[in-house]
Amino acid sequence: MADAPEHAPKAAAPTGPVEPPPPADAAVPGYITSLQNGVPGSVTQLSLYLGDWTVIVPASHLLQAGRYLRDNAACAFDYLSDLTATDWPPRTTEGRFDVVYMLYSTRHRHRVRLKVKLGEDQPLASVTGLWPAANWLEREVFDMFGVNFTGHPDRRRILMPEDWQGHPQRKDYPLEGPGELLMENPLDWLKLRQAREEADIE
Amino acid sequence: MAHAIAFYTLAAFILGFAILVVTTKDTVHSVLFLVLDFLFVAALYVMLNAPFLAVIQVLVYAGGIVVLYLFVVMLVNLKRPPEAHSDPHRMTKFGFGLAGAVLIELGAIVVSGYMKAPAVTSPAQNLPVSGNTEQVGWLLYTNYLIPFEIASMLLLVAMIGAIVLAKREL
Amino acid sequence: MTTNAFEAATVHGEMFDTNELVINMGPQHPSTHGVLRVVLRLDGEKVVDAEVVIGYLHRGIEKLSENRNWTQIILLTDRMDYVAAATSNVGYCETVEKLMAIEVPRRAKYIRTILMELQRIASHCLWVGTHAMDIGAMTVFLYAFRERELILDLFEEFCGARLTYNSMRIGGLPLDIPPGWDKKVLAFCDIMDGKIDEYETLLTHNRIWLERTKGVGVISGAEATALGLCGPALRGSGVARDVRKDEPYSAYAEMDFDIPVGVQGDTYDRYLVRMEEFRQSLRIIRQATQGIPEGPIVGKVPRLIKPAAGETYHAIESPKGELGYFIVSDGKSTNPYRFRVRPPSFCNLQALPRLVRGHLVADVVALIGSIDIVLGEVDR
Amino acid sequence: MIDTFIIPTLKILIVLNATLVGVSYMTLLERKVIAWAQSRLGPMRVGPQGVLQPIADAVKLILKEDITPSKADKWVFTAAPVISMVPALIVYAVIPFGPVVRLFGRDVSLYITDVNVGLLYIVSVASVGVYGIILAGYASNSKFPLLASLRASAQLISYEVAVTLTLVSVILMSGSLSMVSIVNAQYNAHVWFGFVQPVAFVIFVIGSLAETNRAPFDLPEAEQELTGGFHTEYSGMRFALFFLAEYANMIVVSSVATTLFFGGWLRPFPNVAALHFLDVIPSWTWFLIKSFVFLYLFIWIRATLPRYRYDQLMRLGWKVLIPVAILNLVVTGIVKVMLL
Repeated sequence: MADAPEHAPKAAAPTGPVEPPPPADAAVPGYITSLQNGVPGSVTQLSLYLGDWTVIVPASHLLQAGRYLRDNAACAFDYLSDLTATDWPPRTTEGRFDVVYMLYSTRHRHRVRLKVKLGEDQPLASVTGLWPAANWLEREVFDMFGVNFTGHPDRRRILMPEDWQGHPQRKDYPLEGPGELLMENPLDWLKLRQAREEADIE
Repeated sequence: MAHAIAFYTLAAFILGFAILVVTTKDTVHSVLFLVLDFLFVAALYVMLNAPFLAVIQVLVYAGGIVVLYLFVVMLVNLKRPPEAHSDPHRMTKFGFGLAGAVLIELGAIVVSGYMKAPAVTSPAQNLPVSGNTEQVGWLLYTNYLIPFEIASMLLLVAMIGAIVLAKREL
Repeated sequence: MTTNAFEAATVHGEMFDTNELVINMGPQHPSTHGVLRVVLRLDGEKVVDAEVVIGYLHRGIEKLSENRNWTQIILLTDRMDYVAAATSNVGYCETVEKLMAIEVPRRAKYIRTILMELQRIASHCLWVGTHAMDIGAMTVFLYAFRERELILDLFEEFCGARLTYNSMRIGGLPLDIPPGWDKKVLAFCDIMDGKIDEYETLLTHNRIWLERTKGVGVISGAEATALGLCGPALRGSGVARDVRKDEPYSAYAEMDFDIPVGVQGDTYDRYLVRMEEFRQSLRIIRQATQGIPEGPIVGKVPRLIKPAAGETYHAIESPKGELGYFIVSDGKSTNPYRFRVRPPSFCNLQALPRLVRGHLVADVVALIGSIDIVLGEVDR
Repeated sequence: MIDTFIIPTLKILIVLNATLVGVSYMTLLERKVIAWAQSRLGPMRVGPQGVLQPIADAVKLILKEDITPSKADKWVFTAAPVISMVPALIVYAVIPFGPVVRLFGRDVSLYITDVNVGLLYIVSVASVGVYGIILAGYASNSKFPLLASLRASAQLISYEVAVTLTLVSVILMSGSLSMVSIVNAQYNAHVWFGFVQPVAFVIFVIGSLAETNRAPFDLPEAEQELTGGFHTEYSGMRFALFFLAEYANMIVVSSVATTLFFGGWLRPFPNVAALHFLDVIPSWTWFLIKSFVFLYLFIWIRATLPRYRYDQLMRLGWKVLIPVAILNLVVTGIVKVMLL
């Protein structure tokens, strides 16, 4: 799918989200400075937009950073409220995916967003060991984007059928129709559909 | 006359179902024929003026015990291929021999019964109570008290044994 | 939708296996609340393991939304949690408002609050009805639907629709409330007060109800948090997490209400929490209705809605739990670049296998009822 | 000839037909009563107030296609509904709707027969009815029905013990197993046994709810858990037979409760001469009124209570009802011996 540039969005495709750095006078919350000190090298970039703090973490440091954020008393991010991904196909240098972790602390009632930039075939450590809530969320990201989570206990498709081809929420996946198979070989797709219908009848 | 016809009809049914019980392939069907068999035996008891026994036959055997049989039969794996059922150690000759012995014994009982004087008077006739149920009760708690108690002890032991076997972690 | 589950059901499911019986509950089953499939592995009637299979109602709302303009998406959010559509509307609109830094007039905020709380009551009505029905008390179901009908009437009067309202606009509301509507809302609150007691009479102290719900599906607060449970399911375990209090939105900052929490974290506590939420919702509605300020109902919204490039996550408390929207705008096109919903039902449903393990088949339906899912939202 | 053949045949026909009509109207009554409890109307379309609804239902069910699943055990699958229906009907043979009355210059008893083991007959025939449910579950070759039939058989056998033990305490009071004698014993004792045996009565009611698979013990057909239970795979008239059997059993249980605990056909205070004017109402009407009260109670309970869970049901049966029933029996025996 990555090698199907003719289906990629036409209008000058954006190459990534805007991640405005915090203004110089913004006070960096304690949990971020604590993370910077506790896990060196875990924060490659900081961003503050509309009051949301985003910490960009290298894929290699994700588990360490996650564990620190969960266990450190000042951070105590015990609740993974969401885990999702964004696809930026034209972005080649940093990898096309942003995997985003919305963390929340039920004790301190603060939020932070972790972001990992990831190439298409690059594996990413699963955080199910830290937050069991990630189990289905990672499955969904795998299903929709094809992000390869390593160490996931049950890495299967979740919303799409098991035999589905492709990952629907990638930007180069067509909005309608059965996906890249129809685009490339319509006859193959018809045969496949016929075979499925026959299997259903039986 | 009518009595005899009824008896032989019932007897034919009982024997027929009994044969079906042992010849049917499907175990559940065979248990069902057993139930039918019990029902006809109950009918036979009614003919013999023993309604209490008939009702108990239905209640205990047809309604209680065979339900448990059915339970077991339904739960064990019946969908095995027929080869799995054949037992290489089956002692066919011994089985036939045993059956023959039982047959001879039964025949001997029948023959000796004919040799003797006509049946002894039924003990029920000398009882202080009337009514089928009352007579059964009276006999059970007077003449047959000890066998009755032994039987109930035996059942109690069996029940405790079953509980112990089923609930190991008790 | 997985081969694992499928194989489990066919290959493993030898019918007369004395050790394990694999049962396929759903996707057509009267009490899975939609097209949910649960593959249960039973030892007798005891659940050894359960696998939840979802995706039967997947319509790709996230993908669709990335190809619709910002206003059209409101209509799609109706179709997620279709028993609480107004809440989904508000969540989306507020996220976009946050992205565009639009100030919503107070009047609109108050009316939104009223609508959301009415919606919470409607959703909880549906929940108490189906939950009780799953446990066999069918009368509660009809009582609860009777009151839900009153709420739907109020909604119909407000926006003309009864289920999928499309009742919000970015920056405010499409319509002002009809004259006299607030009186009717207050009258409804008075009716509802007595009806909640009626449900409680039938259930709360019923011995069978207690036996069926107490100690069933116990989950500790820490574990529930880790598993990502949200809403009443999390509060039932004693974690006082409510977005309305923790990260106030709409007019909740100005309202006075309590967050009920459970102690044991069992089905009964989750039940009690929701029953108390009925009353708290009524309290909020009363305050908001009596205090609706005068003023416009729409803020300053540009004619072409096109937020500047950027991304944000905004969560609200839907009747099911934390409903979050993560929206990325590229600042160039008239549709969102990435539209992500954090569906509370999805995250709650994830805990089902953990909750049912070791319980009986009958408890499975009780537990599905107790986490209160809507499949439209799980599958999107 | 008339006494030995025609009159019994007529009685059988009347009772059978009355039962079947009663059963079908029982369904309407249940729908109406539950509807009222739930503040709705119930069936209203067929006939005034929906009184013709049972007939419409019957027509619908008869015309419906009878589906036999391809992997079902066909013979057993077909026989199962019949097996559950027949015992429910033949029990009526010993139920006394009234005493011997003078009708058209002839002494006619308002019961089909009075066997001296009547009560045991009812219990034993009812115990055969279990087969219908077990076999339906087995023959469907489907998992939910199988689970349901296992539940059903365990439930019926367990509660039968408790119910039978309560019957024994009544037998101790009456000194007879015949249904007619039990009613007469209540007349002679000047009191309905329900008032001397309240414990037995309560256990009987609970046990009979369980034996007829009624709420809160309707586990074998718990729609919310087992998608309809043992009759999941049944359709059309075969399904209707199960349905009718359940209602016929309810009527049987109510009749038995009336006979054993509430004086059968006797009017209230049968020995009080001052209430003699009540005799204007015929005896069988008293019987029907009393039975109706029980049926109403059954429906009322269904509209009110949630369902028990399987293990709780078993615990209630074995750990509460049976010990209490045995205790009650022992106390009854002791009191009876002391007083005599």
